[in-house]
Amino acid sequence: MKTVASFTIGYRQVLDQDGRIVDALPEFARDPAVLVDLYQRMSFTRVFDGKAVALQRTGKLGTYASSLGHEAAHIAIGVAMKPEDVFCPMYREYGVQFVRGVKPRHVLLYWCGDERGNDFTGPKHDLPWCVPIATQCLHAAGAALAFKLRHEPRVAVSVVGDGGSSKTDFYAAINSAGAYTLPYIGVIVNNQWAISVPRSAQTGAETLAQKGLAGGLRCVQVDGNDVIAMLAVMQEAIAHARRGEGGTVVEAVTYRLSDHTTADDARRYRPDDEVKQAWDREPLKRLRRYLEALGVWDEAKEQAWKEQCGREVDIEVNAYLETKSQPIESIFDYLYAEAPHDIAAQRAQAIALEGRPHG
Amino acid sequence: MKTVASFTIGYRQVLDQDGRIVDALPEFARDPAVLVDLYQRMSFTRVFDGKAVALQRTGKLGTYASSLGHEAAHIAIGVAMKPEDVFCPMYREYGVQFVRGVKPRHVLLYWCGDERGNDFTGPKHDLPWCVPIATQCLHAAGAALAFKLRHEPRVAVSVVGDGGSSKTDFYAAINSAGAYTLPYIGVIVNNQWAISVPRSAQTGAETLAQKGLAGGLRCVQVDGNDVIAMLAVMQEAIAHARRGEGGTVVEAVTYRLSDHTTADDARRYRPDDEVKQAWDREPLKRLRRYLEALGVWDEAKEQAWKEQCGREVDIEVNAYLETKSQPIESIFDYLYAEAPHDIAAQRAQAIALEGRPHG
Amino acid sequence: MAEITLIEAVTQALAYEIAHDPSVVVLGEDVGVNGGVFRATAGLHARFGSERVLDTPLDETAIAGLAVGMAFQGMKPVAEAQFDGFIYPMMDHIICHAARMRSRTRGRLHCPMVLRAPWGGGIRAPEHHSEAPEALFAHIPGLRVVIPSSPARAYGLLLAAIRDPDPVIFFEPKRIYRQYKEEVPDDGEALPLDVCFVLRDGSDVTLVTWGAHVKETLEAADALAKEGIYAEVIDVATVKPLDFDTIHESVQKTGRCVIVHEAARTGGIGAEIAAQLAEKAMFDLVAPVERVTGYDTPMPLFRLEMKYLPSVERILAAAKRTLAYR
Amino acid sequence: MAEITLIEAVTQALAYEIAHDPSVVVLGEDVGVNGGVFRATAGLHARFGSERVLDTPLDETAIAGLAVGMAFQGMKPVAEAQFDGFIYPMMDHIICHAARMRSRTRGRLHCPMVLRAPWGGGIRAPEHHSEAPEALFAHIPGLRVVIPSSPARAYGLLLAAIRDPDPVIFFEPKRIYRQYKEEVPDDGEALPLDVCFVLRDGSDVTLVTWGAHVKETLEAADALAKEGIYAEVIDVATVKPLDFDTIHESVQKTGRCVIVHEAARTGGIGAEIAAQLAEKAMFDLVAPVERVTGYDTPMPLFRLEMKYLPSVERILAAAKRTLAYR
Ligand SMILES: Cc1ncc(C[n+]2csc(CCOP(=O)(O)OP(=O)(O)O)c2C)c(N)n1
Ligand SMILES: Cc1ncc(C[n+]2csc(CCOP(=O)(O)OP(=O)(O)O)c2C)c(N)n1
Ligand SMILES: [Mg+2]
Ligand SMILES: [Mg+2]
Repeated sequence: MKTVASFTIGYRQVLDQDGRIVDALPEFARDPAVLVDLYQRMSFTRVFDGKAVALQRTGKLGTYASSLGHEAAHIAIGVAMKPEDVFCPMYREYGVQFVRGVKPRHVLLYWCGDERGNDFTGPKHDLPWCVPIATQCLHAAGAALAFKLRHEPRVAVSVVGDGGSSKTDFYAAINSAGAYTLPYIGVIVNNQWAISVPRSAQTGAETLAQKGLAGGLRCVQVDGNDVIAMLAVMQEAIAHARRGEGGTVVEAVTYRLSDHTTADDARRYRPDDEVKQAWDREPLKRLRRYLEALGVWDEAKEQAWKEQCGREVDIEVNAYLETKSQPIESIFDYLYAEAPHDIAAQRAQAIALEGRPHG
Repeated sequence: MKTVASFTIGYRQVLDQDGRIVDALPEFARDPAVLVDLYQRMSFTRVFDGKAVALQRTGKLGTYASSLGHEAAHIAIGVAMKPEDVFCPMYREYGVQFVRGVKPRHVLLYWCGDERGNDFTGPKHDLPWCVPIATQCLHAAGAALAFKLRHEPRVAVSVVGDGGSSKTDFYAAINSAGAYTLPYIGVIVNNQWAISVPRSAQTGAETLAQKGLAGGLRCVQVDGNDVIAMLAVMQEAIAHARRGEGGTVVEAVTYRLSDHTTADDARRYRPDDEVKQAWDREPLKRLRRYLEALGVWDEAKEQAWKEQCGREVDIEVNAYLETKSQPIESIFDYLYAEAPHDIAAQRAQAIALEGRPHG
Repeated sequence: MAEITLIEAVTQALAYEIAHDPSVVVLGEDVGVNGGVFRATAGLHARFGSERVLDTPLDETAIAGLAVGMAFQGMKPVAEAQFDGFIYPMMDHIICHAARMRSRTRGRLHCPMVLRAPWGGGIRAPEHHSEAPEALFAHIPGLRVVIPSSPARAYGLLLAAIRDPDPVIFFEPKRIYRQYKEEVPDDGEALPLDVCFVLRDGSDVTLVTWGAHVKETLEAADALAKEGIYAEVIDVATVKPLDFDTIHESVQKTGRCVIVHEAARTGGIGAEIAAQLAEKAMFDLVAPVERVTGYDTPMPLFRLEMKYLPSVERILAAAKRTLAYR
Repeated sequence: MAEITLIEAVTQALAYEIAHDPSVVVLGEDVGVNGGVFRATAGLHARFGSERVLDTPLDETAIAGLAVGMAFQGMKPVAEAQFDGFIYPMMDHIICHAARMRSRTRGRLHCPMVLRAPWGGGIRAPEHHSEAPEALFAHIPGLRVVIPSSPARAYGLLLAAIRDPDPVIFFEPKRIYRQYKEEVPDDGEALPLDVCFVLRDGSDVTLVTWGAHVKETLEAADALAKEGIYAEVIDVATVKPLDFDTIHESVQKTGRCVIVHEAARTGGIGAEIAAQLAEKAMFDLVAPVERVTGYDTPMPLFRLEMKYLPSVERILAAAKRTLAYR
């Protein structure tokens, strides 16, 4: 039998779980300041995350999806992208978004059930959080198609989970990106679980990266807990896309260290041991070790930075807590550019029910 | 960068376009009687097809989708399957269906807009023709899941086109088959065109077979005009599935020698030259050459067989033409096992409008 | 016999039917070891194993298509959409195949599947977790659409849905999953899939609703009773096929009808009920029909959701408007 | 100025808008070189090239999702579903994203897309090529749903749909794609997206319809006129938002209303119109509302389709039933 096509899937790791460099350092990583910046961003995200979970536990926030353990993947995506690129998140990529200028208060507003969270600071063209799993991948591909048709040197990046990589929309995005050679990067943040369903139950594929082959895309698997490898992979994928050479599927292998959301109890389905081992591979510790070995980080800096993060997060939390609920008419006021007659009467009725004069 | 997975896609051809054996003959193909049978079935399908197109042209049939050029792929699928397996067609696999016992009259009834065409002879568990492209792939996967759960040694086979292989449902079937290790064979009959859209515009993938990699399935590309290779590939895929080892994506490379349907005019979008060249590769001629070289077929046999086919098809056409339209109440009578009260009144009204007493 | 909640009644019905009919299989995201995000399938995986209770990959298209395929081959899949808002990718398989296969093949094949989904708002859940899409399915010939409003009706109607040889969409009002308990004997007794339930007799106005809003509607009826106005309260339960006769009988008595539902007003099930009143009960009505519904906007995020959902106050106001006519 | 058919008016509107607005892009299966399976995009690819007129891979989910993505980024995609029956896989992106993006982001992003599809039965086409799913979209807040019934209205309404900054579902009645020609100046003049068109004045009964059935409805009005009965005929045209005022005004005059549509009766747009009559026009009506619709079955294969679709005879009979009331 003749062979008509052959493929390999590579795996990228630079900084191993013990903080050792195991592959060639990318250019950017030679500058310790860059690495410290990456570390600080990851750390900020984690501080924020802890605070958000605490708010939920004390009844001050609705259901919240933690990003614990995903910091390296998220920060690398954010740092690799330009402001004019478009980011299409799922629901836990706060790290990416903080890099892009989204404020924590907006994350909190969203999870307290307020649409204004989606009207966030940061690139106005970025998509808001997307609850229907993987649909954002096609929107990213559509954005990429718009860039291509308008000859703009921009790229679109979407994130899905291991679970989301099973969804038809993700495949459709891959198919579209391949068919039109789009500047689209489909990142799979494989944290091993989709709520209670393990990675092994999602697919028979050896890697999730290889799904890109179905559309003729570049495919890379990367240690998603290694911010250096992750950033290198993202930079290469984005450069490739920006040159007009097409899309990439990136599988970032990581682990969800938290429950799925604050409404979930992972102990029902997930072995404690697995979680314990995953903590050995988590992204911050290894980078901190490496930075300490380089002599650019230490316990004092760590403490100072964490305190600074805490203060910044507190400011955001306060801004969030002070944000009053929207008036009921807001549900009508942004539905269409111009409200059709049929909702005008309903709007008036809704206001009247509050005993307020309507206008 | 470490390699974590590697794949090759093989291409299978045994009988080349000039009727030469270019690879090891599979066991079954050593018996000329088997090959003559395959040839005769292909030939019958073609005779039927010509007749159906003629019926449409003379106003005796609705829009019809020709199977011209697909005979090898179709007959091989039909012959490889057992009656208890489930076949999930798109809309032009008459060859498969004739092998399985579907009568031409039912094909004609369907294309003249009569649901009774779907209540065909042949395996009662086979699916009817499926117009919403690729949805049948998931039904096949669902059937395969039923077989697996019931521990039945049966397989489910679906067919999609090159166009259909872009559709999310096809990817979903691959994903499901891989995740559950299902006895599912997803055949892509790649005839190079999806109405006016060429294969090259559907995807950036080098082969359509490799789409199976997205779900961890076996993948094979085969000369779909070579009934010997095609049957070998189908037999292997089915045996693999029946052993409980999982599914296969088969890409059968062939060519649509006709318009898309009788409602289409391919001259608007397809170069004449391409079609001319495709005729050199069509499936019957090469097998006839080989059979003639073996001394088991000749012009006299050809004539006799064609006449026999013509007579058989005429009987079917007559049976079809004599089938009167269904009464209007048939649209109500098979909607539910037991008609709910809300449609009973409508049924009576519909009958009354015809001036018939209703019952 | 223990008292159980609505969601426990769902679990009880599923367990009963899995135990009694070998062709019943439950499938969906997280329905296995995890027992469902609401615990609707709690314990089923442990009791019946992974050949009867299947976690699926995360793809609603696949869940629907696989269920259809299994159903054609003689199984009775009970598929779950994890939330109402994730049911839309399933519509193609439901509309084009589940609903039509019997008719398309003149009875050769049929599709005995159930599609379950938690339904409706009011639990402070994230976006897309609080929708009421029943009207989209009720428009589709070949389907049945059921929304129970009590533990006993959840049990009896779900049994009926699974046993029905045709596809049934089964929406579970999640706001009242755990609202109260009642005794629900695990006797395998199904309820009919084509009748409305009259929950309260009355002579002055007919209040028609289904799902979680049965609660607010009964409360409105209580409040009216205090004023000496007697409302008849009807739980539609099976929104397709619609048992209009029961509604009609009531309106013949009361001359007034208020329809209450969570979904957006335009094109909701309330429209169909009001339309049938306009066709068949014009001369029975003394007052215009009233609809108290969700607004014609998407369900807002949860800070505003209770202002979106019909309140007792809105139901009362509508009832009183009808009572202004004599 | 040449006279053109409805489908030529569609092409003319597309060409006008592609030429005048650089953000307009047409995409769909076979819309490019082939010019569409009905020729709606004939000549556009040759004239505007493959950056304005894009063939897509064969996947409706992708077409919808790509269009949504393009629209968020400031383009105006005009996507095509090749037939009405293939629109269901698009619903998820339309419902969950296109219809909500403006509201979800409090105006930060919006979705100026059009989804076109040939619509309705009566052309002896294969299965799934003859459906009328407008009610499924009309129930969705945030959408507009338009169905023109003449060349001039097709041109003006399609221009309006493309220019509208929000998502519009644009159904083209394929049965009358080439029914007749009329002069349609290519002047770029759009029609309003929120009004019904009164096609014929009358005082005795109001006939309300849209799409291809405007023909049968006008014929019924002709037949009635021969008997001295004057029917007012209203083409709803934009089924969402529904211009109920125009219908109401007419019913205030005639006291009778017959609604005609192809789609299955239960939960069709006819239900919403009848419901609003029951709410707002109870005391204007002298006769019960009548709906003349497709039956509550799937559209049958084409041998029976003309018996499924409302006929002049059925419309007449319904009108006469209303006239029996004084
Ligand atoms: C279409 C759809 N189906 C189901 C859900 C419910 N749901 C929310 S998150 C989730 C699991 C997602 O897992 P994965 O994609 O791996 O992402 P992770 O949460 O692990 O980051 C599910 C099933 C949803 N949001 N959307
Ligand atoms: C979901 C869906 N979209 C569109 C169509 C219209 N359509 C019918 S056949 C066809 C092309 C199919 O091409 P391919 O899959 O290559 O199969 P072929 O006809 O070439 O055998 C299209 C677009 C359809 N039937 N279903
Ligand atoms: Mg995950
Ligand atoms: Mg093809």
